Amino acid sequence: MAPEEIAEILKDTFGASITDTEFESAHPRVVVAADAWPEVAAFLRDDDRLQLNFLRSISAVDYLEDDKFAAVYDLASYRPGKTDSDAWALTNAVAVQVWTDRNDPHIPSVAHVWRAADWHEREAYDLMGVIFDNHPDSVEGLNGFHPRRILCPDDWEGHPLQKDYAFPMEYHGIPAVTELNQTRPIH
Amino acid sequence: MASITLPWVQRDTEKLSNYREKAIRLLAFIALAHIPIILGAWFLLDPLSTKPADLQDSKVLLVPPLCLGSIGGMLLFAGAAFAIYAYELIGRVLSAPWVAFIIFIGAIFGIVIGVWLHAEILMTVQRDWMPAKETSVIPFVGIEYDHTVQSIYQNNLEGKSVDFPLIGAISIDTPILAYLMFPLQFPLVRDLVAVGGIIGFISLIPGFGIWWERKVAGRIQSRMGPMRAGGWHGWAQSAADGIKLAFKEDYVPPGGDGVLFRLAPYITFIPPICAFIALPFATAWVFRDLDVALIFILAMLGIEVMGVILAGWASNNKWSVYGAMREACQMVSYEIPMGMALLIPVMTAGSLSLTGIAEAQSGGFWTWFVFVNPWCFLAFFLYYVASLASCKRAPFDLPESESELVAGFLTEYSGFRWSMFFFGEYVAMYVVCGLAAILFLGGWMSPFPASSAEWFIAQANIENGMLQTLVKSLLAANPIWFILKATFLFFVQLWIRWTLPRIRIDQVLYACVQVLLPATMVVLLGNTLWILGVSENGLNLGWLIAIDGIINKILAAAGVLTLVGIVGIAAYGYRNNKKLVGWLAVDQLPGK
Amino acid sequence: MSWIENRFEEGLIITSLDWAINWGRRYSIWPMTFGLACCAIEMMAIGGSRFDVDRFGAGAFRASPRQADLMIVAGTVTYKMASRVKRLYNQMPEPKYVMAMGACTIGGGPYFKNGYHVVKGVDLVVPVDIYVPGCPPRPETLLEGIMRLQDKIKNSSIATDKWTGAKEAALTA
Amino acid sequence: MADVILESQPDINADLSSDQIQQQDLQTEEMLVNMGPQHPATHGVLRVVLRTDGEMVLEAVPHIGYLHRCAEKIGETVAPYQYIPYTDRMDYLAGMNNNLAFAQAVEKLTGLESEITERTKLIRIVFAELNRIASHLVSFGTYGLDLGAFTPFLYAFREREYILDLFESACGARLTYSYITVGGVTDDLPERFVDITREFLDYFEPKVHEYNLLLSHNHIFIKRTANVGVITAQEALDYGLSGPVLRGSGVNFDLRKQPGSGYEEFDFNVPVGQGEKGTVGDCWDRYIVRVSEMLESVKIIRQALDKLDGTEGQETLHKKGKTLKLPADEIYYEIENPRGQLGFFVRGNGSAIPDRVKARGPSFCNLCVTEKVCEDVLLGDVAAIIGSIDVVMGEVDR
Amino acid sequence: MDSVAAEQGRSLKDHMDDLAFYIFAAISVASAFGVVVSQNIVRTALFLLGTLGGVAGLYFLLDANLIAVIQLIVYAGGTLILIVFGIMLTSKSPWAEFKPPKSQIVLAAFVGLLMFIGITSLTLSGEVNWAARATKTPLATSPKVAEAGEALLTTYLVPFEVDLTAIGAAYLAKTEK
Repeated sequence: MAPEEIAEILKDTFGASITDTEFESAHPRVVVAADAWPEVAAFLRDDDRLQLNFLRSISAVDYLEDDKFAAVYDLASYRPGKTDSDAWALTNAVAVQVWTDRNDPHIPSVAHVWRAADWHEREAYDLMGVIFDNHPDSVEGLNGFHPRRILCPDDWEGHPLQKDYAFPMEYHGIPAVTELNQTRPIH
Repeated sequence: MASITLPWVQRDTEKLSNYREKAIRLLAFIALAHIPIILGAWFLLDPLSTKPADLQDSKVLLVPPLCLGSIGGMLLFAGAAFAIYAYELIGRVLSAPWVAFIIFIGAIFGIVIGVWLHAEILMTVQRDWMPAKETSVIPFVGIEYDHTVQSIYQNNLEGKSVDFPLIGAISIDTPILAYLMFPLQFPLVRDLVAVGGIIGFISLIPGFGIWWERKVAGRIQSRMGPMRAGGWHGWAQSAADGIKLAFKEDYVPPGGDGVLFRLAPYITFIPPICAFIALPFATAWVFRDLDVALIFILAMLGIEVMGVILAGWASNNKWSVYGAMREACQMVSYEIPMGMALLIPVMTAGSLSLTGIAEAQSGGFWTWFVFVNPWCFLAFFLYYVASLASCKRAPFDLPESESELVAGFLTEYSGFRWSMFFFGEYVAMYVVCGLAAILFLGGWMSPFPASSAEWFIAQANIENGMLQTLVKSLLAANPIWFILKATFLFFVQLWIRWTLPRIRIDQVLYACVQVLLPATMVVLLGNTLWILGVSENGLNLGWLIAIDGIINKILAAAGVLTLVGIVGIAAYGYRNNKKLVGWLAVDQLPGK
Repeated sequence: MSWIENRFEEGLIITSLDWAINWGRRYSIWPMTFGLACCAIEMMAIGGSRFDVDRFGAGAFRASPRQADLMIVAGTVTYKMASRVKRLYNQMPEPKYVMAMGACTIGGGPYFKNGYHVVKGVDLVVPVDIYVPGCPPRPETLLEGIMRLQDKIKNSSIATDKWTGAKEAALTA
Repeated sequence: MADVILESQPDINADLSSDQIQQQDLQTEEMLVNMGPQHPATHGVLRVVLRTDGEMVLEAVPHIGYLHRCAEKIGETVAPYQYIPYTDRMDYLAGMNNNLAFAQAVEKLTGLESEITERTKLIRIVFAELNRIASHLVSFGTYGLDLGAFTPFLYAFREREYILDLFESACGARLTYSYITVGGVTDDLPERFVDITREFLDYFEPKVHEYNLLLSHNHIFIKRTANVGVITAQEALDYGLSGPVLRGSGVNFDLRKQPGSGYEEFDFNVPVGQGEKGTVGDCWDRYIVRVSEMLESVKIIRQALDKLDGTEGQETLHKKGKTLKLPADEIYYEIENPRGQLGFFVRGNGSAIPDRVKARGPSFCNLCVTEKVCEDVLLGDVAAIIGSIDVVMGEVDR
Repeated sequence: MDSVAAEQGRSLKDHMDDLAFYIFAAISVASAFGVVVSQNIVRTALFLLGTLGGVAGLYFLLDANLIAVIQLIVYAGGTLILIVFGIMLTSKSPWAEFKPPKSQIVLAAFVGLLMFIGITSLTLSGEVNWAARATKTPLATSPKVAEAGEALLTTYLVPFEVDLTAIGAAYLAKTEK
């Protein structure tokens, strides 16, 4: 079913928390408020009309100019064919966008809804800095719990994909050579 | 220790060349220095005089080293000088095609002929040498002997000659031979010569085995294997590996037990070599023909397990202790089925000594125990599988299991100690294959029945004694047959390793306890009943003897078929060797 | 240093011993499987049937560093991986050689400008003997690298002053 | 070498009370062991920390990030046609498929897709499928290596060399091609390319049956892989698995069969795991799905080559590819990579350089299931399970 | 021992035999002592291997090949490995050390000394005529394995059966793991 109908169903079940929709773009998406997102997610998966049982990816985007982060969830529903020999169908693919403020980015985690979200959220936190609350694999950080880093080393400062990120000059004694003419050290 | 990058250093050839000149001059000088010694010795000791007064026993200690040894030394140093002088030529000759192979086969035949000649001489020394009048005593040690140099020369050498088949008669009427043959009468000297033969053969096995394994692996994986390491087909690859490993850093893990860490390779390396004491290459060719040879070899393979445990424990690495326990458990548990499977040929032959068992299989290849009755046929395969596991080879090789986490008990070993483990493994493999060859494939018995030798001699009416013994050995019993069969089974072990994936540790133990052990017991029981039924003084059932004959024929035919099949497939593959599809090679691509 | 090096002055015996030891080491370099990224696939390709590296005696890819003497760093070395590279290098017994394979290993390669997590060249971590350029280098290039390493070993020596002199020269140059 | 984290050495001679000694003796020691980043079966730099009790692995925690090469940060600094070489190096076993995914995502975003000629589409499909065969050959080879069989690895690489020769004749590179760019294909096919490829396919098809004989139906191989690491269909969907790992669990889903994937006019069937040798979704099923997919790809390439003959002379590279302006919009587009669904999220901001590029690597998602599958398995099976999931670290860490 | 009379008749072989006997005896005694003294488990296992090997060597010297080989297989190959397995798998960890308290060491040393004095005084006192007792009964050939086999199955049948049943019982009692 088309993204518009999905938006209609969501609007009349959740009303205010579906803040706005965006269909003219090449990536039709529904914007959901951060705090209501886990219920919407559970509904999207369990409702028999939608059955969005496959989380394709979570992309965290940095809107520096209007000081916001956005987490874009791409969902799809895999339906088995009539008999088990013909192919499964990929129906009602939809994207959900969740906005958070840039200097205190908190989005509730949906790892309990789709197990796939676990690693995607850890990667979004690690590279972009979006903190997903009560994530199954979270670690006690400076200001409260946040998902454990997955790609960068655990003692890495800062979140690299933010637009205002300053590259580290050295790490554990290994110099970050950025200028071309820096000579190589002789051991 | 800070290790530095090896800077690019250019060797100055001029310094090298004058080193070479200095070496050649030095060696040539030493060679020339031998000449006065030779002249002096020949003049003073006068070894060629046949007057009885000159043939004293005391000269035995002087003549060989001074007269002959000095000539040998001169030739050696002159040869070394020539080798350094013409090293390019020698390099090119050695790396020419097939030269290395000829040298290798020459070495094998050389050892065999050498030991055969020694056995012939010993036979003559014991059998038909008349002893001197009274036994004399060696002054200090107080050991009597009854052949003096004089008696040897006068009784056996004076005026006699040996007629070689092709070269004709050669007279052996020189006292020097007496001096040389004098020590052969002592059993200790005979043992030393035998040990030299065995050590020569054992040192060939790992050297040849490792190179052959890499070539066989290459061939199976449609690639070449070592090619550069000594010219033709990389024949010197094992030598290169040996030299490199010998000069690696000698690392002993600090936490573990240094003494045991250094001791473990020897406990794994020495028992398989001791097993060669009792392993007969031919009827007279065994160091000690123990009547418990079979169990002695099994015992030696049993002690090896202790080395594995020590290696694992002493490496101060939790993982190697863990890996060592698994390997030790596997090797110990597979000894039981291996031992039981060996009992079956013992039962059919009725004697525990290996020579006895081989003698029982001398009537042509259909009398070999593998074809004698169905139970022995099964026992051969059970034994072979169990021996694979007890040498940690093929599907059971857990130590080198890279895909598992750590390289088992060998993790901390590097350099020469590590290669000691591998020497031990290859020697153990050959011992196990040798046992299989003797027990099931008739050891040194040729596939033709023993009677065929006399028949052939009668046909071609050969009179010359030496030629007759040669023909008799070729057609009846010859150590070369044993070496061929053992090497074929060694090849099968390599073949299995590079085709089958590895079994998990619980499947290894399941296979031993639940599958191999019951199967061996059943085969043991079956064989006893079968022999009881077939043998005359037993139940002597007519129908069973008939069935036995038929089955024997079928199994023999099956054996021949498999051999012909293997050779046929190899020939078919070689003749139209399915090369890579030529036109797909890069240089035929368009635009060229 | 292995137990025989740095003990003798250069001389007649040592040069002939050198020739023998270098011949042995040259024809039996055992690489350690240390594949990080795309260059690892080309490293596996030289182990394959077409560009068989076993022809040079270097075919036995050893898993544990204890039994290896050539570490082919094949792929991008990142900061998180740098400590492992250093540890594995230290675990290798002494006559050991390092071959930096591929542009990323030599100097950061395509990830030089914006690669915050990439070490710009593995010689910041371990001393490197042979640099094999390419992204990924063709198997023939890697075989050329191994042949150059064989030449380097051929000219090395176990006598003492050989290294100390050469090292000062390299530092001052 | 796996570096063993030695638990603090238990002080054996501490004077414990007798029942403590009793208790301490009985409970066998749990070891925390590192299947180190330098993984023997050259799966790249995946580190799995195993909590083992004797032979049983209680818990396996994969640690990744050892090959994180900041691909997404570089995406925000270069134009799309310059980013193609970086997509090559993500899944370095299937360079063509990566280029195809990113190129089609950008073409869809900028509307250039309608101007792609028929010949370019066919060339792209031929190269994508050839690369799928090459990638499956490597996974077949390394899986044999994981279980200790050395020879299949060599045979797989021998066949793969032909495919690399074909790629080399077309675009000059063996591994990182950058052949499929935004707006088409860098240059047209060499003259005799089509019939050489047909000859390769005729040579290759019987080889796959040879592999089945050598490894797939080998009793020891079956014993090591059947009923090991079973993933049910529901778990596979929940963990977001895709590709042969998903199809191995009995889910008959392949992006190439979905409408709008460009494979509509080719007929090929999608192999799905039926639990032939064990239960549905075990290691053997995932392995056999990959091997049979190779045969399907051969069918697709044959049909594509026949169609290709009719499209001589069409121009294969669109001029606007280099001077593209990305609209202030975003897109998420996926294609069927040999390892699963490779998706690209591209967001433009009006200029030529994209604002955000995110790659959804199939191996990244497939790997997160190891934690669940590797519970209470034997030590030897961990390598078998990770081998059957067929992970390429470049794509996991990006 | 009245060795003077036998001096002339001793050939090289007898000399070598004495030498071998002393070597093997020394190995056994030394490693037996090592087994008792050493505190490190695996070293005790190694010393045990030394003792058993020494004893097997002595059997070989006495031409009793069968017993020697059985000793090697059963003890050095079998029970020793079982002992090491037992040590490894039950103790807290392979690095366990035995540190017996001081009092036990003193008691053991005392008893050991007592025993030592008793035996040496007996041997040196001369009442026992070792020469007569040690007359090596000149066997025609070393006892053939076949005769040992027959003896086992004829005269000593009962103890042989008992062995087999014991092994069978052990096998059946194996816990089903």
